[in-house]
Amino acid sequence: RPTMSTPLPPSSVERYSRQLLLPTFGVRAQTKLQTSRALIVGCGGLGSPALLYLAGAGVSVLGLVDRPHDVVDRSNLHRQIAHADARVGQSKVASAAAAARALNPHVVIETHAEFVARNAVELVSTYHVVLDCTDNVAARYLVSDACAAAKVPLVSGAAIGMEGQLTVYCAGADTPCYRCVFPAPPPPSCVGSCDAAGVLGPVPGVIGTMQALEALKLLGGIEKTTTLRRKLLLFDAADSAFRTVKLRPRARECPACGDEPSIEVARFAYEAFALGRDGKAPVGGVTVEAPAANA
Amino acid sequence: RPTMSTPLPPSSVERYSRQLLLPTFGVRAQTKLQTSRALIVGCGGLGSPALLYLAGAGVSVLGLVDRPHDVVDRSNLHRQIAHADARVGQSKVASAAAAARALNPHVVIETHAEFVARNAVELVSTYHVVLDCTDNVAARYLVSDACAAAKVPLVSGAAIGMEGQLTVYCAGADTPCYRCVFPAPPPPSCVGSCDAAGVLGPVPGVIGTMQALEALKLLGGIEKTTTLRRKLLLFDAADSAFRTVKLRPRARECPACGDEPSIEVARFAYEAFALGRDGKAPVGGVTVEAPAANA
Amino acid sequence: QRQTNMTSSKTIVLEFGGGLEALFSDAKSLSVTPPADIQSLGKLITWVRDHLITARHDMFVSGDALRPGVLVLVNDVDWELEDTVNYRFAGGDRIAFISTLHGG
Amino acid sequence: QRQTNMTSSKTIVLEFGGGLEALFSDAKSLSVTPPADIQSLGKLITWVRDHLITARHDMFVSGDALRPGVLVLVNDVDWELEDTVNYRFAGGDRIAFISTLHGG
Ligand SMILES: [Zn+2]
Ligand SMILES: [Zn+2]
Repeated sequence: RPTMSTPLPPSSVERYSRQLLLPTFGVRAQTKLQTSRALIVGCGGLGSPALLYLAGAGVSVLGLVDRPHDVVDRSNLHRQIAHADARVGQSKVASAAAAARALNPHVVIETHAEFVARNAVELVSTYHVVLDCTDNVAARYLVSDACAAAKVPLVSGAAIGMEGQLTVYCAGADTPCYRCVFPAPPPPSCVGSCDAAGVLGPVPGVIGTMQALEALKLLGGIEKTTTLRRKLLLFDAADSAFRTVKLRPRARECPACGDEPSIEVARFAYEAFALGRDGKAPVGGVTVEAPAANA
Repeated sequence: RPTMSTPLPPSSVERYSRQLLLPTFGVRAQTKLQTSRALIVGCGGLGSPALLYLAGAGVSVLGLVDRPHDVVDRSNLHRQIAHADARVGQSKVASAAAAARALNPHVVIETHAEFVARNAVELVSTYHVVLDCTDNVAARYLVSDACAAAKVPLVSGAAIGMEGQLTVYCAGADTPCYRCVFPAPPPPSCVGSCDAAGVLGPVPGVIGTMQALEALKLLGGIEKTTTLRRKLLLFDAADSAFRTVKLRPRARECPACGDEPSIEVARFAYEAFALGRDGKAPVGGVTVEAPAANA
Repeated sequence: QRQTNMTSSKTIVLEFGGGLEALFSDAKSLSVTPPADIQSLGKLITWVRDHLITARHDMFVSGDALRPGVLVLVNDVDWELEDTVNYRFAGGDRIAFISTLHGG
Repeated sequence: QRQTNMTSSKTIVLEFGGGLEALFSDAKSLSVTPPADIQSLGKLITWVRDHLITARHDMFVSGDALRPGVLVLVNDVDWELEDTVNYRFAGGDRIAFISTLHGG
């Protein structure tokens, strides 16, 4: 049990006692959590478990954002466990906020109306960690570019069908960003989505829960642990098999996180870029906005 | 999209569409789920995600049981994400049932008052799969013995601190039971609990979610997948590392699942056995009951 | 097990993930022995395109190059750390092609 | 890498999990070279008890035997499939001792 000299209020000692008892975590990490801000981009299959475990663990502020005007659909519920049948048709961010508050009313929930090129850097700059729980190519480049620009660690998860992937970007001088590893987007014909290809619920469940774990390690600064920096976790749910592979370091010439970055996030055309066009030269000078996505 | 010849009602087609679209799962597995019964023993850190994902996926009947009169405690909430701050002090099984119903009102929830030696075999016999989400040695032997006697597959998860373990017992002639692998219980001085040693929320989160995945594979009978029969998954959350090891086959001389089983579950003294005594010869002829546990 | 003769053909294991296994009859792993003149990953990619894939070549390559969004791993290490297309594989190597996922 | 000389001392990797690492200064893995007369897993267990553990011996053994609730793995395979205490280890073997967990 923590001593009386802990700065944690008595209500926190009871609520977080099983983390405080854990030698790896303890009072030191819990105290850091109590002033930590985490942003979850996408409140769907990945975001649902991620937001519940981060709220439960007691981050100070939990930011939530999804596509503007996106609502809970009945077909979400098999995997988006933070939502509820009674909230079908309601705003997805509002539903996610309700779930987080119901688990832990002491966490401050900040909901944001949109996560687009125009506000992305400013938005992520106020957080200590960002979780990419989105579901499309444009959003993934946008979230990564914003984190690269603001130098905020990014826990990036993805899942579809029976497979999941997880890594940590932008966490230190040698850690790559999404663009370091994938400089060019895939042809649109090669991109699947959960809505089109299907997904089994526990697949994003495992990855989203692991995203919360990585975020807690980053925020708590806990010793004797390592995060998935420069490592990519591959999850094959068909065989319940996991594999960790080693990733390249940050590219000094990367246009987003390199030594002389050339991408101006607010002016980059993410949707055009995801369709194979030049994101730096939007047609007619109009910037196409990339919507954050839910999965 | 499934054809109109599917036996699934239209409401199911919408709700489960992302599983129906998944080639690995599809209408065939969903149809099997619609008549499947799953029992979760322990509605705590492992049981919470397990029950949410099984309810979301659309099992026909979800059985829930925990210690008699166990209630939701505030210190549960950092990891037991099916519960809620407003339900602190309420029956844990009732709270779990409310969470499952809120996600999917079409699942029939059966709550049971107790899971003890006297009723264990009868109880598990009515289900197609059992999830061991308990938190103590006596309960783990009881759940396994009951599944061995009733020949019901058992998805067994465990988590403490920064570590988790997962395997599938009693699923086929060569698959061991818990007692095949661990014939004798550990000395009580060597047994940790989450209440004493602490645990980080996502650790049981990952294992409980994986338990739902294994149960869905077993219930759906889906092809091109394998379950963790005779394989033990080891999860090291400190390094976000997973490892799968190979387990022994069923022991023909096992007193629980062997060719000539000698354990009569209803008369076995599980708590005495867990303390190092002879479970077949209870002191004074009185059988000590093993409570199911929540973690 | 690793063969050191640089001019003979070598047996290696190809691994596929992120949906690319669909191009190989859902095989997540294939043991193959390319002809002796295929020694580098660059040549291996065109050999796989020409000899192992029967449809949807666009899922694997853009012309002679790997399509964007596919990560190549040499024995579980990003090929960027192994000289990419110039890496000369050895017998027993596991070469993985993993498509990045975007869903969630 | 596996040594075949059956009488020389061999370097092996010991791995610990499920809480047993606490007995070894929180080391999850240790490279060790037991003396040449330690060749079987049975003898290895008593050697580990006598030479590597300084406290809480009861967490590892009951007398000369491993305590109940510890799974032994030889290169990720249950030692029941490898003749348990009689298994003669080879250089490079990974021998894991994993305590079963009960929490949840
Ligand atoms: Zn970069
Ligand atoms: Zn048995």
